[in-house]
Amino acid sequence: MDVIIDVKRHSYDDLLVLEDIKIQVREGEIVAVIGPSGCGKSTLLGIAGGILKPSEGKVFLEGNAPPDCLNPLTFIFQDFALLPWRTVEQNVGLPLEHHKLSTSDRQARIADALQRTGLSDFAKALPKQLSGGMRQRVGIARALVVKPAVLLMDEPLSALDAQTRDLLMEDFLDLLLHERMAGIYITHNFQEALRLADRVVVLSRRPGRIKEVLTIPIPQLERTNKAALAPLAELGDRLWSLIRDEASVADREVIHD
Amino acid sequence: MDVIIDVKRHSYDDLLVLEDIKIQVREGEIVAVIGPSGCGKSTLLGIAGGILKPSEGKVFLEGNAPPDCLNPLTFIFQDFALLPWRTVEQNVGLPLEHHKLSTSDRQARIADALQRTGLSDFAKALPKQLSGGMRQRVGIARALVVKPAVLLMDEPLSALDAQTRDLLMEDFLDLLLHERMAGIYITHNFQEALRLADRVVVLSRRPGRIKEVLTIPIPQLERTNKAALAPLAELGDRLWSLIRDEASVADREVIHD
Amino acid sequence: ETVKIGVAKSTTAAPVYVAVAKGFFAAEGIDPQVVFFEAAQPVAVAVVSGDIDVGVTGFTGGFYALAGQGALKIIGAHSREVPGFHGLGYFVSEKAAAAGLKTVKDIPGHSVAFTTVGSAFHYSLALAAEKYGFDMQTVHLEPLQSNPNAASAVAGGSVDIAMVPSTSGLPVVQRGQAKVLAWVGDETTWQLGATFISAKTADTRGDMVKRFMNAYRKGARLYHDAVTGPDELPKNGPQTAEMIAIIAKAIGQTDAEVSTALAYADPDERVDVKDILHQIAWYRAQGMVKGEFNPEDMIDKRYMIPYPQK
Amino acid sequence: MTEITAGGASVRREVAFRGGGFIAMPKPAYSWIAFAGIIALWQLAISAGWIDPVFLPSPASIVEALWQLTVSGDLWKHLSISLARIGSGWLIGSGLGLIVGVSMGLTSAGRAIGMPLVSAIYPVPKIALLPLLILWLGIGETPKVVTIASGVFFPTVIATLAGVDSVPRNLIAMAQSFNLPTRSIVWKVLLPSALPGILAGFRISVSTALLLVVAAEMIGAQYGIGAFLLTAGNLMQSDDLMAGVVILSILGLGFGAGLTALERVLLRWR
Amino acid sequence: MTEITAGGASVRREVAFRGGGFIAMPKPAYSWIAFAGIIALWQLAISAGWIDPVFLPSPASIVEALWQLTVSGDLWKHLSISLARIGSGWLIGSGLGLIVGVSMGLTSAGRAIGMPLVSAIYPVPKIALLPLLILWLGIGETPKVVTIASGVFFPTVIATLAGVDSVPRNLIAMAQSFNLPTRSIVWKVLLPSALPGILAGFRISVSTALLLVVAAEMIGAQYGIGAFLLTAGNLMQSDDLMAGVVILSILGLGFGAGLTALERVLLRWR
Ligand SMILES: Nc1ncnc2c1ncn2[C@@H]1O[C@H](COP(=O)(O)OP(=O)(O)OP(=O)(O)O)[C@@H](O)[C@H]1O
Ligand SMILES: Nc1ncnc2c1ncn2[C@@H]1O[C@H](COP(=O)(O)OP(=O)(O)OP(=O)(O)O)[C@@H](O)[C@H]1O
Ligand SMILES: [Mg+2]
Ligand SMILES: [Mg+2]
Repeated sequence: MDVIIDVKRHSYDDLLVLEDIKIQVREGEIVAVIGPSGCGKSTLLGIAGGILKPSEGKVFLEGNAPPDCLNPLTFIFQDFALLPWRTVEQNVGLPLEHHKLSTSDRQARIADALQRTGLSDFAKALPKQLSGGMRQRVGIARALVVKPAVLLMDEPLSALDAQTRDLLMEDFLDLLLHERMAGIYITHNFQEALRLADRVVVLSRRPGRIKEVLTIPIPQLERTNKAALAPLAELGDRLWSLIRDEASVADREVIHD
Repeated sequence: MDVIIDVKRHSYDDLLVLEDIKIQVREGEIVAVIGPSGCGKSTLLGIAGGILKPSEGKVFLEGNAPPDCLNPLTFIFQDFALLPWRTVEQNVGLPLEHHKLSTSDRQARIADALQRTGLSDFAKALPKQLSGGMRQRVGIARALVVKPAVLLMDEPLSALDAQTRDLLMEDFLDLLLHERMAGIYITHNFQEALRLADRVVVLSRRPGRIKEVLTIPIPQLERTNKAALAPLAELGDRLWSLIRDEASVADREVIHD
Repeated sequence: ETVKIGVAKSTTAAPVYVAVAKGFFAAEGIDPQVVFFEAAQPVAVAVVSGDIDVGVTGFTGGFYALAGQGALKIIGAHSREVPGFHGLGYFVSEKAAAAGLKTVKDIPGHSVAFTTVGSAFHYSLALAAEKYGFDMQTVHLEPLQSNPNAASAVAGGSVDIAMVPSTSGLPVVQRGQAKVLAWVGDETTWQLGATFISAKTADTRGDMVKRFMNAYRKGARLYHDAVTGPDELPKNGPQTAEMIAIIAKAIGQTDAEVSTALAYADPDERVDVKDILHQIAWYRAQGMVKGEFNPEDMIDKRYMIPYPQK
Repeated sequence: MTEITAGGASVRREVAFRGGGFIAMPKPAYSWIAFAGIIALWQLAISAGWIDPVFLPSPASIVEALWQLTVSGDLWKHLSISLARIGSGWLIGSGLGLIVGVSMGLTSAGRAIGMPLVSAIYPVPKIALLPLLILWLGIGETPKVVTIASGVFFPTVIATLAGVDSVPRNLIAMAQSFNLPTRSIVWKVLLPSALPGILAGFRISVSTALLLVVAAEMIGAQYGIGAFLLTAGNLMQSDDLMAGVVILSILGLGFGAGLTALERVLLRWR
Repeated sequence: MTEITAGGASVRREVAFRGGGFIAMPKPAYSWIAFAGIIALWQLAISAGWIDPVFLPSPASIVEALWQLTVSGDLWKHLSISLARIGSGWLIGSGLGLIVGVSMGLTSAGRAIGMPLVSAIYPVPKIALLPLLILWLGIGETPKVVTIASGVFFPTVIATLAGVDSVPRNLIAMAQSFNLPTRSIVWKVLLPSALPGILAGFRISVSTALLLVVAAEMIGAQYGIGAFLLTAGNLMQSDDLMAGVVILSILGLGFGAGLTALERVLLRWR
């Protein structure tokens, strides 16, 4: 299933945040969106997922969702968005509760999601007992349990420390490549973009517009090879030069109130 | 001025956190400390700075502080630790207020610190009006204003987004290399360690012990050269292999209460 | 037929207790339920709200305010302050007594504590002012909302005089913290309160009211004759002890406490219309009762017996 | 969305909006309309005879009572006296509460000793103790001010303590790492940081002070809003009674608005 | 440290400790000692004749009064009646407060209409309204329960509203992104998330209920702790009065401990 984003304009009150954003993500493709702080990346993803209404524009889904898909457009959140009073398995089960499923089907889905995120041993733990990395695994399991067609990821690794980030990124890639989902991956980090994405959309600073779209021609699984280091480093330099100035201006903006 | 850390043991109640840590940092040298979450890095730095009492062990300073040094051991904090009700310049001036200084000396110090961190235009701004990167600059300016002999940095960049981190790291390095201070730099991120440090101390998971000390033989200013890429990548692989397993075990610990 | 009778918890409603104890109400086919209140004011309110059928308490500003709106009808008397009966008293602090405050005439310039503005004490003091010709403005009134507060104030010496019932004042005197200055009944005679019903009861339950008053007057007569001599002064007769025992049981105090605080009751519960008009005039003059109404309208002549005017 | 999940031919469907809600936007017009509606209904109910004015005075008669009170000059007399009592009681209670609260927050011993006492004394109803209070303090201004101050003291202690507890530890460690003297840490870090909590406590203590003015003026007061209310109650002048209630409400709203303004100034940095 | 900053020959100096403090450790022993000390001093002051027992009854006589109350069986009678009133008043007030608070938190109109009314009515002192309350509701159990319920209602509304407001927006967006129906969002996300705030509000409302039992039992009550206190006050039996106060204090501490236990169970996840 493909997702087609066509946002002409979005503003909060008087603040214009997004302008002329057209992105189509095909089934099996991962598109990273990168841009300076406050340029409207989260806003864009919210619009894509139908939880924000764009001032002007539309989002379409095209094609067929997997047969057992319960929630085609599914989010993974930066701050995990777990319910702290529910155990891991209750959190993962939340999106199933309002669907008519047999108990065994429900349990099978939960068990499968936990197993694929390496959480099987932690089913009864509460979020507060887990490290950040494990909490985000719960967030991922909760997304997988509904068998999504499109995965919307808002800086899913940025709240984690560097080591956990490195550890989780590989697992993440593995999951993404195994499901034939469309994925939109918001990030600040061009290393993550280079590791995961098929295409990278670079946004300008606010109001966010598409500044450039970079295609990464190397398959993800080959990117750790020695041979890929040089071209990836070059792409990285190019990305960094695209965002560096925008980022440093955005960083130095004073918020008046 | 050198700092000599000699912690035999430190525990919180029954929880043993550090064991047998001996580190000497010489004037002008930057030592990075890397280790998995919860291994006791912050605890170690607190002990080094005299704001935590080790269960067993001592910290020494050796040599002479700069003549105008007001606070030899000075921290830069992960969460910036700014007073939100004070403007940038008032925050930077805080450590001077209980010292007998002439008004002009005080103002000169503040102006100098702001200028060196690129904050001169933001003297009257409140912390809430600044981005994370700018806030950490205030934290750095506040440290510089007392002309420290030893700079203790607890993951100073880890609360920032990836782009700001990249932007600030270069400025940081510039500052560190210009002052002949001793620096201890706690981090999770081996890329940061490789960029900044003369030596990298790798701690095991809790209870933290010194697992290995790596010396980086390339001068900091030459590390961005093409020629340095290969040896640095090798050091990086080595570092990652040293911490990878410890980190993933630490990540999967369930906190019981 | 159940009739709820609201009274303030004191000796002044003695005829009610006697009529209950002696079965006079039962004889009239009435099942009496006495409901005790901490103060007189809420009784009037509860009669208006219909929770209480008959109220037997002292007058208050609030009573007249409700009666003035036509909500209450007076059908009989309540206790009177008369010479010899020690209901309400003037209690003087040791300090003020030592400084020469000896009689009611000396009150001007002194502070007087009592429950509330517009209370029986307030009115009594106004009568004393009329009698002795002093100006109420020269008296420092200290409304303290409750009798124990007023008694506390005189005990601690923070006011010169407390006007409280003997039940609140005498314990302070016994502890040596105050002296009796005078009794209201000895100084100024007046009708302290009334038996009253709501306007609705007066119009719709006339038969019950008549039967109630019959029984109630029997109780009053018995009580009056037991504790009052032919000179209308207190006496200790053969039936006095029995009356004291009935009252003590009803209000949960000891016989000794009750015996010092026996109140006067008119044998026929006759209503002193002239006195009531005088009271209303005073309340009006003070601005405590507002609105236009004919005071005569608050007395239901169908049920009451007027007090002979001298 | 269901059509899509159901599968079928390759179709293009617009994504439906599923967010929004769960956030209350300020709608001041609603407030005014609601207020006006309630008052109009109330007046109507009495004018039409559905409610007996003995039971509930009409808005018109309450306004009339307020007007009388204003033109006769009594309003000002009552108000000024009560405000003086509320003001001094509140200042004393808050001042002591702040000092005690900070001391309890700073020292283990202070907290260990203070906390159980505060918990034990806080729920004691003030009106029940009035006779004793009169015995101790007489009937002058002192017991009135003490009544209000004691009501204000406890919430202030609790709010201050909570405020001090919520001071981020890292700010204190920062100050210590720069060798700030303890006194400076208290004044420059602890108190400003606890200020939002303390101001939140003031909201409670100001309401408490208003509530207690009635209890305080039970003690031998001729003038004051509380005394006025009590007298109106004693005389069953329900229009005056409601007028007094309205005055207290307005005072409460006014103090609340004042605190909001104060917060806006003092907590601009948030 | 100063020696080092002063410069001079190359010396080795130990770094001095400059952290610590500013954190209160639980010291239960101090609490007990303080309590015992205060009571001992109080008893001494009276035994030695420094304080007249009329002004302040001695701890011994208060204990004696409590004992009398217990053996005579009156304690239980008063307590059970008051607890029934507090319990039903609290349940009604909290129940309505929760419903109103959640509705106000969920809808803009609800908040716009409710908030000014709540702010206006909250600071009205209940005792001042007793005469009207009797007029409206008579003198049975109803006005007593209503007095307590109305005192409980307002803090509950405010705490619930604050709790609902503090629900993280991201949790609601998460639930919406999984198409959870609104009812589920309220029950599964909003209410559990607001629970800590609601429980904190219960602390206030329970104290309020205890305070108001005295006001409530001013309305023609023969039995109950409040009525007992009032009678003791009327008769100037200060030992009984203080015994009643002690009972209220103990009730307050007991309810507080109960809530703490409840929080420990319900908020284990924090
Ligand atoms: N609900 C809102 N109301 C008003 N302004 C908003 C709202 N949400 C976001 N904004 C503003 O819109 C702009 C874009 O916000 P958004 O969160 O989409 O940026 P972002 O690119 O995700 O930033 P970041 O990299 O910091 O996550 C910012 O300036 C933000 O302050
Ligand atoms: N004040 C304290 N009381 C009790 N335990 C503590 C305290 N501070 C830290 N700990 C525990 O000591 C261990 C080490 O903590 P520390 O903060 O030094 O680790 P760290 O290496 O800095 O971790 P991170 O990488 O997450 O910052 C952790 O398990 C932590 O839970
Ligand atoms: Mg974002
Ligand atoms: Mg740390």
